Amino acid sequence: MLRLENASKIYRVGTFGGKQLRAVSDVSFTVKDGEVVSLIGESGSGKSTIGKMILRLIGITGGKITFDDRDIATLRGGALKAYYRNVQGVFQDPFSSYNPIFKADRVFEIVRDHFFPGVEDREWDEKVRRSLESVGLNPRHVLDKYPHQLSGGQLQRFLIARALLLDIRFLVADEIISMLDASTRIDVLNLLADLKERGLAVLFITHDLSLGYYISEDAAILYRGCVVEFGRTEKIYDHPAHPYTRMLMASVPRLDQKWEDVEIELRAKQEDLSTGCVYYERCCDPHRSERCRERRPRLVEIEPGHSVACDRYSTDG
Amino acid sequence: MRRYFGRKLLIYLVTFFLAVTIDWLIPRLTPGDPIQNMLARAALNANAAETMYTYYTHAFRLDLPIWQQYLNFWNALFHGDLGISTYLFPTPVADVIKDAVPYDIFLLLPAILLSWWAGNKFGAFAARTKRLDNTALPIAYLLTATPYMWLGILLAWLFGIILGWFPIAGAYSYTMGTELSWTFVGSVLHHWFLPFASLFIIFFGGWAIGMRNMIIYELEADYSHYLEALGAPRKLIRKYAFRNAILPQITGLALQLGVIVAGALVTEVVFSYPGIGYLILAAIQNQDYFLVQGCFLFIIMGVLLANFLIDIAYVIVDPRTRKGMVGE
Amino acid sequence: MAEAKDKKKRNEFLYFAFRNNKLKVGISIVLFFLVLAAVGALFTKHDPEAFVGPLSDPPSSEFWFGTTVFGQDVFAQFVAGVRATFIVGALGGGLATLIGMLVGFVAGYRGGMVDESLNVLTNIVLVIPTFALLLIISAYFEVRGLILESVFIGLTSWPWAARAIRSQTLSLRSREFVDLARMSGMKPLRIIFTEIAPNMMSYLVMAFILQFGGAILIAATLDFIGLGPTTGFSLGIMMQYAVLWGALPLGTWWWFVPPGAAIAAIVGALYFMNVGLDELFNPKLRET
Amino acid sequence: MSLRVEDLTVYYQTLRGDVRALESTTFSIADGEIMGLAGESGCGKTTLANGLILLVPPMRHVGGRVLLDDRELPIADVEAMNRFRFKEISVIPQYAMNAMNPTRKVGRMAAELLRSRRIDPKRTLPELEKRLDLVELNRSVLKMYPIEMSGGMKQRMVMVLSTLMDPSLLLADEITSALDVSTQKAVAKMLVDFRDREIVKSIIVITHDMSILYQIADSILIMYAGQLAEKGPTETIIHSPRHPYTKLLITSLPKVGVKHDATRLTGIPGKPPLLLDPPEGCRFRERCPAAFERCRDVPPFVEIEPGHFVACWRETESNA
Repeated sequence: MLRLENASKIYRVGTFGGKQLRAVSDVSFTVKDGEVVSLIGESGSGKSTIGKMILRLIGITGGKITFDDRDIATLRGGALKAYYRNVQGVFQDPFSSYNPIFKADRVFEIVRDHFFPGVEDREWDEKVRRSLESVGLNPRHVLDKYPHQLSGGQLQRFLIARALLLDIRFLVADEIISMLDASTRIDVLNLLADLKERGLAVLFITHDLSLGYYISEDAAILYRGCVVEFGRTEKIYDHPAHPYTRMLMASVPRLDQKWEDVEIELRAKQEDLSTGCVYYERCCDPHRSERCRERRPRLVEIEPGHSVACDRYSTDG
Repeated sequence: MRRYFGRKLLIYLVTFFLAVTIDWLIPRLTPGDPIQNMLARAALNANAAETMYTYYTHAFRLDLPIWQQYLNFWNALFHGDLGISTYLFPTPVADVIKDAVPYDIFLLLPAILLSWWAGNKFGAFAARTKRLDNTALPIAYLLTATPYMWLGILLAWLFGIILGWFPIAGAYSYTMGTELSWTFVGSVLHHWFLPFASLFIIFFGGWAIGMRNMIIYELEADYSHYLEALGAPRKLIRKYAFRNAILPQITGLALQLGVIVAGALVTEVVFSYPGIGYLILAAIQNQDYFLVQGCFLFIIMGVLLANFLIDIAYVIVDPRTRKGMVGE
Repeated sequence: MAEAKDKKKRNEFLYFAFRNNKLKVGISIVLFFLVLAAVGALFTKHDPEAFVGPLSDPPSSEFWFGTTVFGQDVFAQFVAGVRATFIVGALGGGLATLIGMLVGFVAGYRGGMVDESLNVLTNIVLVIPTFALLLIISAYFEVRGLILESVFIGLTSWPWAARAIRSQTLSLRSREFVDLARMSGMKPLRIIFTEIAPNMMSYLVMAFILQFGGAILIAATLDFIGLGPTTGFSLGIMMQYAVLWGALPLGTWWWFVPPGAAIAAIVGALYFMNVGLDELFNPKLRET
Repeated sequence: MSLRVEDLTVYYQTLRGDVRALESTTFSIADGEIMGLAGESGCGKTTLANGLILLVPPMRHVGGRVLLDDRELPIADVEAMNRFRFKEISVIPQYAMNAMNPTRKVGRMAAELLRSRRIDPKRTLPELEKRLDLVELNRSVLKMYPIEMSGGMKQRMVMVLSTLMDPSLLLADEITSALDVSTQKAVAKMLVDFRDREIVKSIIVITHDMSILYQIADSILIMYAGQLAEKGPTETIIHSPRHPYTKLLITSLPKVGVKHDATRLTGIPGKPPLLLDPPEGCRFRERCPAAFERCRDVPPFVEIEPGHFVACWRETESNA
């Protein structure tokens, strides 16, 4: 359904675009129908940039993103609108996703004006009511309210209901629960899982490993714009291959076991590595060699459904 | 860092180029023909006017094609030749301006710098307590709202006419020539005070308001709360807040230059103080376009130069811009 | 219950508005002069130009503001002057704010090269001492009306508004609800005017108030040095005549004090309103 | 006994009346104890922290006392508290990333701060440099401006600054939330190291992230809507909590290894009450599955086992 082929994004930084910042470099992965893929990376890893590129909110500098084998960069006008009938996004800050001076359900009216001009009121209200209930919200409690009168969890589910109005096939969820309280987080996560049952594909972008594990079949670990590991979630969590993923697993605080004493290299600001492996500087793996500095390893499948980009496993080594 | 200044310099050069072009363009756009106006004033009989017209057109080289005139204008500019003033006939425009500029600098520099210093100190002081904020601040707002010339007139009337402490016209008393003696300097200062005071008071209000808003913003900043949490005395917190609040006031100084020029022009007219303002008005009243162009150019160069100096000062004083550019 | 909640938000705004005395003082002064400008003509007994009274007569019951050195009724001139001031303020300030909005919205929303070039333009007009420019332009125009003066002022004083609006648009553009609107297939222009602009009402009002006050000051200064409208009266022209015809040595203060005081009061009140609105819209400066 | 808080009550003054952010809280911390202070956003944990060190308007001290090493802290008197701030009680603020003056070199700011507290910076320089080594910060950092430092470096610098005077109690407010995972672990371990080296006697770690507390906290205090719900040793709170809210909170946290289709976790229905006019008695009443009419009165914060306190009628009744 959705495929990224060596997608890259380079930002012009500094006055008159002097320096270049490589936010995303040569990212490739696919999301099949009804599948949840989690994109896990720390702040600054470029995960939100990938989300925005898929949603056509920002341009793409290199590579291609295709939806049903059509390059989304070429979509204009009507074709772009049709694309948005199939692909929608929900963002991190629920309170910033609503225009504060209008009521919350204005987001439905905008969808109606642009996608369902012909529908009469009665049929539309019924459609809205059904999609609200499908996200576990009681229409009477949430309609005709200002955004500040609803909780974060309600607002996020409100946006998912908006996406469902368009019967979308693919949802980009960019850190949608990181600003919610622990108790309401789970409802939104369960909702995403239920929608997956009903055939909705989701790209779940997060920095929290445990959330990724909870709902996604496949996971992509992102570090400074590159996918360092990709594959079935259980496989990656049970035996992480890439040194960065291993360090993540060891460092993330868990509720069931104490931290192992894995040594961590605390680096000052790293400069931009355009060639070679991005994790070279912080890599404590004994296998690290000069070759890691020159050549950027490609994703290699080390076992069915589990591939990693590290020189240790590269076949032509 | 180099790129930052390069970009700034580029903007100033483009601005200068545009301003000069506008300055050259305006007389040509206006209805009527400058030579015609000039001759009409001279009230000559018909044929004398005819010959004079061809002579002057040729003298001012207005018979050449437009772009030719434009190029001549530029290379004349580079030779410092701003043409001849018709109002003060044979003296070239450049010399006329050269006489007026010292008075301008003597009036403006102290007025701006002193008011900037005093206004910022007062603004910081006013932000200290609610009571002060509600009494001192309205006064500052009223000051900035006061038209320059009105304050000038009031001061002239109060101190000049009623109390008679200060003269209200000219830069020094007519009885003496311009030689370097104590009495002359005394007289200059005596004449200088009222125009200086009226400019100082109004600028002062502007800086005070700017500082009050900025310092409240800095006192609310995270680093102020952190110092409070570590028990630092109010004095240190206020010192840091003032130091950070004064930085935007530096760029504020640059942005206000345009307005400051306006104030100076008018105040000079009220006190007939022989600076560029008084000169440009006289030139306009006598339709001496070359002098007007000369004055305008001079004002532009002054403002651009000041802006550039202030930009340099800002980068030196504020580490964030310096480090910011190098760091990321 | 929902309806009550919604009304509560709106009158909460009014509730604070009326407690903010800076705003109350500002509005009342401006209204006073506005009424004077609109209705004042009924109270004036004489035509501002006519020579009706004794020369340089101090204020009396007959001539509330006394007479000029030619025997004209100062109060009649004053009323005409205040009206001219409001016209220049509204037109000049309005035009400047409109251009500022246009430049600010386009630069803020489009970004990239468009933003860069508009920014350079704004900086240029900001750096050029526009007052000197106005001097020259008005000098070359023989016949000058109030409208022409307002247009000139509007054309040269828009950068302040443009800068404020651009920075506000930039911050609003990165908000997620704009992305959401884009994903609903909304056209950029419609996004600016239905999503971004309504959020900036407070900014637009404040920008207009500052431009209004600025236009009045510039106009009065221009009029004072004789480059204002060649027909009709304005407070600046009154002061020019007063100084020109020796009001100072003659001591006829009533000829030059009221016009200047009116300008200071109106512009001061406008700035006051602006501070009040600023406190209303961003609680950090709130008085409590 | 390092810290003793008795019936502390702090409200926020707003234009619409008082927000009752902290309601009569009583607890104590022993020397050398790292207590985690956890709860959802708006539960009052930051109000409690600020109440101890910087109780300034719009916060208002309504009642209760605070004793540090058996001396009462004048928390309501902003001036008198200065004597204790930085020397006896200190804080690593939530906004540590921009807590340092942007236009001052870090070393110079530290010197001016010390001098303003009548401490000779030269005498403390060797100790300061020793502490920089502890947090793996190069000494050249003192000549840097904050803008030149990464997030992790700034966090560790503020940590060193705040603990320079070996305060008895350190409040660490959300020190890990803005960091990425690896720096987070390093900073958390350094905090424990500071306690082990007796640089600080006891620490309150304020966070919403329970898994961090499981790693470094000796005990955890759970708060809900301005009231204390439960306090106890970390193992008990995480694995055998007694208060209904703590139970639901712990079970709603996804752990690595828990898959959706295997075990479906449940959230807590409803949302926390507005504290402008909070419900009577136990404020979790409306969302609590075990609520009954006794919950209308405020449940006392009772020690049901040594070191394990709970504020819930169900637990104290069955236990009595």
